[in-house]
Amino acid sequence: MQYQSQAVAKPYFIAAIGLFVGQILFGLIMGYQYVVGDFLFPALPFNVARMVHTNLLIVWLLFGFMGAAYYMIPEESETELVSPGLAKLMFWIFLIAGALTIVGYLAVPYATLAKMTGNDILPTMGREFLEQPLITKAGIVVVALAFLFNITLTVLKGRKTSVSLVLLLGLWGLAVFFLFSFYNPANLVVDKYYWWWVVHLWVEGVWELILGALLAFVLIKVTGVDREVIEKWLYIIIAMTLITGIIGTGHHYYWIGTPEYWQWFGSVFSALEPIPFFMMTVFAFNMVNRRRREHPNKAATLWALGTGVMAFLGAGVWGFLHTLAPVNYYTHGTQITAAHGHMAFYGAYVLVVLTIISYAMPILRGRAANSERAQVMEMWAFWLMTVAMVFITLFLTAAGILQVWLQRATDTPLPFMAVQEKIALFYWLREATGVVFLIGLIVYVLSFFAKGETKAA
Amino acid sequence: MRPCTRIWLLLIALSGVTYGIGEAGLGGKAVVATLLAISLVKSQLVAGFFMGLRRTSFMWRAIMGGYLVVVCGMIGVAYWLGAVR
Amino acid sequence: MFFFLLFLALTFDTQGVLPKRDHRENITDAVVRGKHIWERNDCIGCHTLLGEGAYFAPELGNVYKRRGPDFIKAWIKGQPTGVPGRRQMPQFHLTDQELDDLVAFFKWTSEINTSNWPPNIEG
Amino acid sequence: MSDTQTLALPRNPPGDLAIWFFIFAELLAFGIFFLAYAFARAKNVELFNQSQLLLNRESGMVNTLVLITSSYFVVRAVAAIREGFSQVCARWLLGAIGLGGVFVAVKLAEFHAKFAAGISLHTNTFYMFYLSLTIFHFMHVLMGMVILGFVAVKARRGGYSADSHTGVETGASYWHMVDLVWLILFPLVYVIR
Repeated sequence: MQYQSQAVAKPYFIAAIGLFVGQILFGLIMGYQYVVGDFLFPALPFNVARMVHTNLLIVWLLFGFMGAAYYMIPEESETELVSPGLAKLMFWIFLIAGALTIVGYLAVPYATLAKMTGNDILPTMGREFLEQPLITKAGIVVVALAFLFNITLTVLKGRKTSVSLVLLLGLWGLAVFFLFSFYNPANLVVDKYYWWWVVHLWVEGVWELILGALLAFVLIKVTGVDREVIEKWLYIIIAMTLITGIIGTGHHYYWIGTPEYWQWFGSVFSALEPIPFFMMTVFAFNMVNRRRREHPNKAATLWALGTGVMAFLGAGVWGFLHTLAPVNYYTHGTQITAAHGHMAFYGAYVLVVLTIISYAMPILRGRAANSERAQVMEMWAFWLMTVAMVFITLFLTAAGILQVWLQRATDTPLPFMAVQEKIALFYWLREATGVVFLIGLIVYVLSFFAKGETKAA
Repeated sequence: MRPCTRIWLLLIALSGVTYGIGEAGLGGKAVVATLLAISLVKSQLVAGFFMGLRRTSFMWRAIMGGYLVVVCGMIGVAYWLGAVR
Repeated sequence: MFFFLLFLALTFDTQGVLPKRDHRENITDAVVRGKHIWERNDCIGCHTLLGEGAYFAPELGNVYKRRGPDFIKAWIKGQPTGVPGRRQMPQFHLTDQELDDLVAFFKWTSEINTSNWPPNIEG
Repeated sequence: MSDTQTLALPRNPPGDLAIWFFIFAELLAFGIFFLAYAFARAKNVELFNQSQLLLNRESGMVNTLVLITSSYFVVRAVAAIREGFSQVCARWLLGAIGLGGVFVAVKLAEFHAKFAAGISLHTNTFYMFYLSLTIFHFMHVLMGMVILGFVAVKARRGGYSADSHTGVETGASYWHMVDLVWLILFPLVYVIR
């Protein structure tokens, strides 16, 4: 560790992994409810489990991003963090607020929670992914502002690199677009229109900048390739991301009441959205092939390459599958969307956060890389989780295709629930691969406790 | 006369032909094919002589040439589809 | 940057034509209250609305046309069905007034011009 | 792929390599847009043919000549700086920017006439494409003028030399791309039927 204040990243990473485990457990519960509908009912209805599943995902990724920023920025800026104390304080505030929110979801009915937390003053709850109570949303803004203040001042007082600037741009964008979560007009169409400004412009816009910056940082460190080369790639990738991703928002505006020209704009620009992901894959492999040194942390390299490939498959290929308006007409809101969502989030964001954790955590624990044994476990975890995710995606895609076939693209459509029963087999298979994913995750967690010889940092 | 000046005059002349066809209000498969061919030639002239791709490696010329051929060709296909329908 | 400007321009244009497509003149107080009931009970956590939400339970953007107001109210009142092994919907204890508001919201939603989506009445 | 070593090529195109990635990305966006137009037309030939006749072909033609000529000026500007003549280069560039201004003026007049006639993105599919494509291209012209403006100012101050003028070539390449796109756009939207 070059700078003392980088150490504040450690609790963020630990919390991220802990919440990740929670997310997967709730995912398994939901997967089971898909086939055994009354499982845990009424103690844990599906909508509550789903809220916990998706909110944990968002929160742990945010923990990961923040930890990554606290780790990277001092090293990139070649100076200590402006206020490590503030970073620690914010960690506890964010963790406690997050935990209380989850407890709130689980302990009382959602409507009661809404009433308790002042949803009547400014109703923002009950919209997909933005289910958090008003006070939690406000808390997120406070934490984000304190975090950005800390990070931005550090960058301003130290060296300014392309990586840190792209990261800053991404993080500021994340905070700015989150403000649209407070806008909830009574008109559902307008509500949905701006809801996507949070959701789409996050995951297919500013988060991609964060992803690019994290990947570039790790690749600089583990490959030793010249910074200029990596920065040029980074610039091209983010330029492509913004060119395609911003107007690509239009692929959500096909069927929600917005004008029909969005079908053209959405199709044209989002058809190009796989390109930046493809470039990321080529980028990662190219840099690793041209490496100037053999970094002892082989697991980190594997995670980085995995990010490139899986992000391209999940976000690029599976996104493209159903992004064109004539196709989306039939697939919109089916298991195809679920398949894409799972693999895209895993490939792009889960893997990039695990990449930076894999690279930084050993250093935070005082060594250049983990022991051979721990790395082997980590790689096993990578393959178990990744292969499981590929199969989850394939099974959901199969379920989705059948669903479209039986319920949408036919002259004799079957009702929703009748179709769900017919595709139950694929849900069973998905649940089984979900268990494999959990095993992979357990191996991953255990790898942190594996003994063995390590080299000093 | 500089080579680039000649190219410029050629581009002007070809644009004149395109415009003339438009003024005459012509249509039909042969006319569409001619117009697309003219566009292809013009854009290749700009790419090769103005953008300087003519003095680059095969890869660059192939990317640009391939792009132009695919775009003009597919436009042709779309017009043909419109005509037979 | 440039693309963001274009996006803003399109947003501006969209805002201009939306009233013709969403029939906002029909958004009554009941519709507004209905939307809040929809949100307060996190219905989107199981159902989709205009294709967005969870894929655990049927699409409700066109439920008004599929089932009609009386069926919807009776259905919500009758939950959970308690059929073993079947997916269960919680009992939300809505008053008659709230049920009417929710139905008003579904009715308005079903009248949005969604470019003919969903492909058929099953959603 | 981002330096000559890995590409192992005899020669890369003029200008900064990054601009070429950008140019091809833009070309791809335009290309897909063109094809979307063409295939939408195939479903709606009558509407497209009728609406097309109402476009102002004269102004389209004038703008074609203007853009080709401005592109030619930019070629001359690059030729000048390769021989080390900064001021000559700057003058050619200013000429090109001036022609860009003519393009913008003609285009604005055309848009004004269309908007005054009550035409908008919602009139019909043809006009949706006509407006989207031309406005999208129009914004690229503006962007190109800004880029050329920066290059011209720097050239005027003697910021480039016969040995070092990547900036001029970069700006030139972008401007030619804007021209090239128009050379396909004009026949496609205004003429071919």
